[in-house]
Amino acid sequence: MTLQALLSGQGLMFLFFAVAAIASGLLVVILQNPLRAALSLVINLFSVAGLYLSLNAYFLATVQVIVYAGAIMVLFLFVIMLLNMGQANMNTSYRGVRTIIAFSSAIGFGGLMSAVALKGQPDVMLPADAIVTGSPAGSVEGIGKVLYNPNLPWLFAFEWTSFLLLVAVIGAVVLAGNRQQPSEDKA
Amino acid sequence: MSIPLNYYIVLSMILFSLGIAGVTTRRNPILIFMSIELMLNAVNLSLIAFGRYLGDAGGQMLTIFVMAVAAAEVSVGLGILIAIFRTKDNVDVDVLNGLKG
Amino acid sequence: MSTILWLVPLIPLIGAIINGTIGSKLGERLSSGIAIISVIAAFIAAIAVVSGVSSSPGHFVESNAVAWMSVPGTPLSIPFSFHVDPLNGGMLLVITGVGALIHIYSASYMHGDKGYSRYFAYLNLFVFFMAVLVMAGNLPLLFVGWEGVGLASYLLIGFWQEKWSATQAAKKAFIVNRIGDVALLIAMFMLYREFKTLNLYGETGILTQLTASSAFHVETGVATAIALLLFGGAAGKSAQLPLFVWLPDAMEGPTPVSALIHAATMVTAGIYLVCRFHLLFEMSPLAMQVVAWTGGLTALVAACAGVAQWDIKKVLAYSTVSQLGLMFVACGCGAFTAAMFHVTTHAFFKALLFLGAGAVIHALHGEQDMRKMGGLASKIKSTHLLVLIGTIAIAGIPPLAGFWSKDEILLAAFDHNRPVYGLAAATSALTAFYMWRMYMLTFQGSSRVDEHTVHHLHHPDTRIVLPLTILGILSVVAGFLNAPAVGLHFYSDWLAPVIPSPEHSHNSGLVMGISVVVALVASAISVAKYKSYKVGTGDKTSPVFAFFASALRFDDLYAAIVVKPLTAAAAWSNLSVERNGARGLLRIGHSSVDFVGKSVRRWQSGIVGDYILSMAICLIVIVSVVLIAGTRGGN
Amino acid sequence: MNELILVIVALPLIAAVIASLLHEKSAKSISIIGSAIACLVSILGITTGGTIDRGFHHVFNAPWLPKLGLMFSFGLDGMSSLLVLLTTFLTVIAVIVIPAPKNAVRAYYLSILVAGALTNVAFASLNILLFYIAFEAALIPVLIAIGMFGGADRSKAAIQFFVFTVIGSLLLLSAIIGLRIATGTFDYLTLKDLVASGAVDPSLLRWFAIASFVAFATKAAVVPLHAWLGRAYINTPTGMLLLLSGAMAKLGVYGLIRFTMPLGGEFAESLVPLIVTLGAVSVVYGAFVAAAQTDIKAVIAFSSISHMGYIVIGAVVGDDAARSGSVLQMLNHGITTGALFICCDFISRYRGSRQVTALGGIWSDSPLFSRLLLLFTFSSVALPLTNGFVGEFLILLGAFPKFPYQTAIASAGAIGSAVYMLWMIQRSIYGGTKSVGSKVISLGVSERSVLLALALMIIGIGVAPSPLLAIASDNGHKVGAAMQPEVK
Repeated sequence: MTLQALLSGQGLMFLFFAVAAIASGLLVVILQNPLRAALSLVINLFSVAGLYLSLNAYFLATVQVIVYAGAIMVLFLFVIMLLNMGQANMNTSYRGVRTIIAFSSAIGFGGLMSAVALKGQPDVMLPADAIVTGSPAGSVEGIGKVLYNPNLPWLFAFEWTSFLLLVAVIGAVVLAGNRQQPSEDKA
Repeated sequence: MSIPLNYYIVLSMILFSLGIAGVTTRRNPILIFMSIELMLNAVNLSLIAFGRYLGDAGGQMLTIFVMAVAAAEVSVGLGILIAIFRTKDNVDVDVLNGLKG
Repeated sequence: MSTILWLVPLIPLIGAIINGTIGSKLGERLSSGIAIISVIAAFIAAIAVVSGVSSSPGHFVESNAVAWMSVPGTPLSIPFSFHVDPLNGGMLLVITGVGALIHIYSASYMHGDKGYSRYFAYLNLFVFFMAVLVMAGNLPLLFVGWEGVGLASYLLIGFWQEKWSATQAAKKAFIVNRIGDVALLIAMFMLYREFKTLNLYGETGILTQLTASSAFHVETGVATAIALLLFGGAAGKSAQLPLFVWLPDAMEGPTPVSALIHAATMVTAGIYLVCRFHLLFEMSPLAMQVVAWTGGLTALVAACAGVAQWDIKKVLAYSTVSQLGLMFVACGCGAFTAAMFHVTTHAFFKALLFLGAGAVIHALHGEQDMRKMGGLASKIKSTHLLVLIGTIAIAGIPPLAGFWSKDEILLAAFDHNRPVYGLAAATSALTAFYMWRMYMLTFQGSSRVDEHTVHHLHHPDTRIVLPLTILGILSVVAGFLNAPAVGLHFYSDWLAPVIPSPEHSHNSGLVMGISVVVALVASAISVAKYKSYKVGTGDKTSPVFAFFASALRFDDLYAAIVVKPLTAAAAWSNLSVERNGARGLLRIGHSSVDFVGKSVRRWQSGIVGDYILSMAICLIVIVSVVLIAGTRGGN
Repeated sequence: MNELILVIVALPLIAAVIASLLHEKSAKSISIIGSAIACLVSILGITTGGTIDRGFHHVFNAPWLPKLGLMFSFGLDGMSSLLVLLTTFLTVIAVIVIPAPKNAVRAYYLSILVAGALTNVAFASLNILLFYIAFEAALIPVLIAIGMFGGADRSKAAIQFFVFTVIGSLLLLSAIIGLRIATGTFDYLTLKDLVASGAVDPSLLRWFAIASFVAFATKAAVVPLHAWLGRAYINTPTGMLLLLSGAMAKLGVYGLIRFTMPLGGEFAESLVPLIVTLGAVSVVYGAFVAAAQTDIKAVIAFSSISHMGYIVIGAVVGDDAARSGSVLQMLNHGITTGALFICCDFISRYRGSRQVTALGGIWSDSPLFSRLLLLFTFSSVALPLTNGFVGEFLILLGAFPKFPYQTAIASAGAIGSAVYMLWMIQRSIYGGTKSVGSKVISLGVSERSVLLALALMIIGIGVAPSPLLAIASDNGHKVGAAMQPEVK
């Protein structure tokens, strides 16, 4: 039954994006060159955006592509270029013995959590898409109606998020911008 | 025909574990950051999947916040990185062990 | 009358406060004037009090009670209250009277000392505390006086603070006295437990309860314990075995102090205490035996030591210890009247001798060694005459005061305790011997004073001669206050309301005869032996002499068996217990925590990856535990 | 009127905050003003007034964390009012007499004022958890003071002090929580009534008795729980030491009287012989250790063990006279030992050393100071007509009928105190001056008046202790006994 699900149109789409996400994720973890790793991450983000689509989260898929794959990744690439990473003096190697422990514990962790996930009802199907006041939940309208609804708890948090972003911007400017400031590490 | 919820969860777990592996093995802070992004994405995926399963918009709302926080985190984190790089030639987290007991 | 009672201690206290605060700005005349007048005023008040006692029907006067210590809700209420009856009335006269004479003497003796006003402040303070001691209406107040005179004694012995030996002697005196004080304190607690009060007099007072012993019964064992503890206190203050060692050292103080405190008054407080509680002592034959034997042995030991001294003040100091021993012999033989009478006469002739010795020392610019005296009879005639009177008096040659009072003691001992009589008689012989030795060495024979001093002798002024003269007269006549042999018994009649008069003894003639013969023979031997003493001759090289000179090496004995072990114990407590023991406990705790810390600290590598790895591993463990527990619970 | 204790606590705190905000120069005067007013106000505390509840006056209640049972509930009886007065008084003289370290004037005054205020909270608290919090929190300023301004061995001293007292206190906390679980309240008066009526499980009370005894005996430095004391006292700056030895150590005895004995049930009664014996051992042991010191501050520090031994005996022996004497003796010890520590501070400041081997001859150039020191010494030696005698006498007199041997041993401690104190006096103020560079001890007006005031108190309490004894006898014990039949 589960395999059948994968053979449907939606299933194939899931299969494609899932394989792509796992493969690109693996590349992010193992690639030596930061530049290439970053590009793998971009692929990963695109794949996850595809999975969002399969879950009818249209707006978030768009945001994922625009903000994550677009803005954030550009920032990453920018810093990598700026700092001249990928050169010989950059230590990009793994940590020897620790790597084995790390990978095995990561596998253990993933396996364990997956076991938890699969332990309950193995074949819960996703229901048909929910409708929020006349529009699909994943649409821009649906999101907006939930997010800006004063009766729901999200509006307040959303406002504070904007404040958080402001703080982050200022923080980034202070941290990276002021070259005259003497560094503590030199002292 | 829709996909079982479990598939999304297991996929999310696999991506998350990959992130853990990256964070713990990498010595380059940029790559650690990227691994963290990977983990955040994995969580986002499970949030949306659960939201869909429960018919609750909360999952997507939380994803929005996670993205916002991730953006903030990256901007600050990269700022710190640049600040460190300005003083030290080698951006190796194993060398930055000022918290060593 | 009760107001006058208050005046006796308070006037000297005011004098002490004035001299102690602003005295240094007053100048010598004013300073000593205030002190002398305050004591004379106290003496006059004491006369008034004593006449009040003799005229009152109950033979006592009492002051009103002023609150001191009282705890609400408990029966405990201890006031300041004074009570004078014939027993302490007599002592009060001696204290203030002799005290006044010695104040007058001191005014001249201490002339030019930079602590002049401080000296008089201390001296007045002493009179205050001594008056409180004897007049106290309850035991805690008595203890105030008891420790107070100890304080005054401490301050006066250590009066010349720059002198190490003086401060050392002062400290020794206070500490040894403290040992006795603690005994007294515990006795007080026991009395409170038995009698439920600390008042001495009045309806429920301890002494009243003791008098009506039919109404109140104390077990002999308890009575013995209390009596022995009281005697322990008395032994400390009155320098008896084993606590006599402080008194010879106390001679480091100025000589008038030695005369007042360490001869005439303070040291007799112990005898007063025993006589005050004579009913209790009489309940316990064992305690009486202990008192008699302690007194006898002390008397003999001190007399032996007195024979071998070269320092004129040390001779008198050991003589005082010895005479105090005789007084305790009297107490131990039940002759409390004789003890108190000897207290009185001893106060006169010993004060006379000390002041006379002080005059000699003063004349010789501070020389105290009798080997550097001699032949002074013709040079300081008045002093010589008065010291001679004192010597005859103390040697027990009739008809001077010492003879009569000592004879009573010997008689009591002869009747009640023959072995102790033996000790006392030997003491008498030795007393006569060393006193004549002192007299001969100082005043007769060839002069051994160096030339310079001879030509610049300090001649005593009136302020020195007057007190000496008065004391000399008293030493001659005081014996007739109580001379049963010639039919005089004013003193025992006076004390009768408090202490029953002794029954007549038929051994009186025999004992008196022996005493006279012994005294005369010992005196004659001494005079013959020291008639022409020259430095280097005599007995100073013999080991016996050296043994006697060191007072039977009691100081060394105590140093070995008390001071050394205690010092070692203190050092041990400090080093082994405090540093290593208690802190060792701490160190064990400290090092175990340290060990755990050091091993766990490797975990804290400072590498972020390691922390995340730890977190992941821990998560795995936790989730596994939850899963397994969940599976078990589910099944 | 009920807010009296709040005023007493708040004034020094406000003064401390203001002082720490203003310039260093004004810190001292503001601290003096704040603590002096608090001291004057606390004199009012000894008079009955305000709301009266089961023997406590000025009872004040306000919620802090009501769900936890934590209330600001205060009340004073004779004992606590005397101790509050002592604490405020010591705070004032500590601020006046002891100069602050130059590098951190404001932090120094802050720590002293906060320590005094917290100690007062503990003394006045009628909520057992509030008491515990204040009891513990008062350690913080002390530790800060030791760490910032202490002697050469300060870090070790602070750690030992902290570890020792905290271990005892944690036991106490567990017992307090146990009581709360069993009875549902932290309120002292309710707890006392419940315990008196026998409504509380005896095994819990047994644990409370043991735990609180350990905590309080550690605070009061009863042998063998005294190990922290030596190093801590020697390294504590004098100003803080006045509070630590004068007021905070009294929290231990206060706790025994207020909490251990009434709330410990019958088991606490059965502990009394042990506590009295330990008290007597403390008296003698303290004297021995003090006699082996060569640092005059250490002599006085270890003499505290000896003196606290007497106070502990009086606190637990169950005799009204002894308990009143014990409360009075707490006051006396605060005054006398405080005075001695102040003198010690003067000596080390002017003479440059506290070692007896380097001292001597102080009398010849500072007669007034020496006379006062001599008076303080004799007060410490418990000479009659000084304050020390009254307290020790009542304690021993009350204890003797029940524990004659222990009392006799403790009395013998009086010999020891004479030995080490007079030795110290002989070596430090008599004789000739030894160190060449030493200065003459010159007392300023304020210093002189503080020392004279202490001297007057010593004599005053020694001559007329009755009014204070009347207050001290109101220590909650008779009230508790009277309450017993009314409670079911």
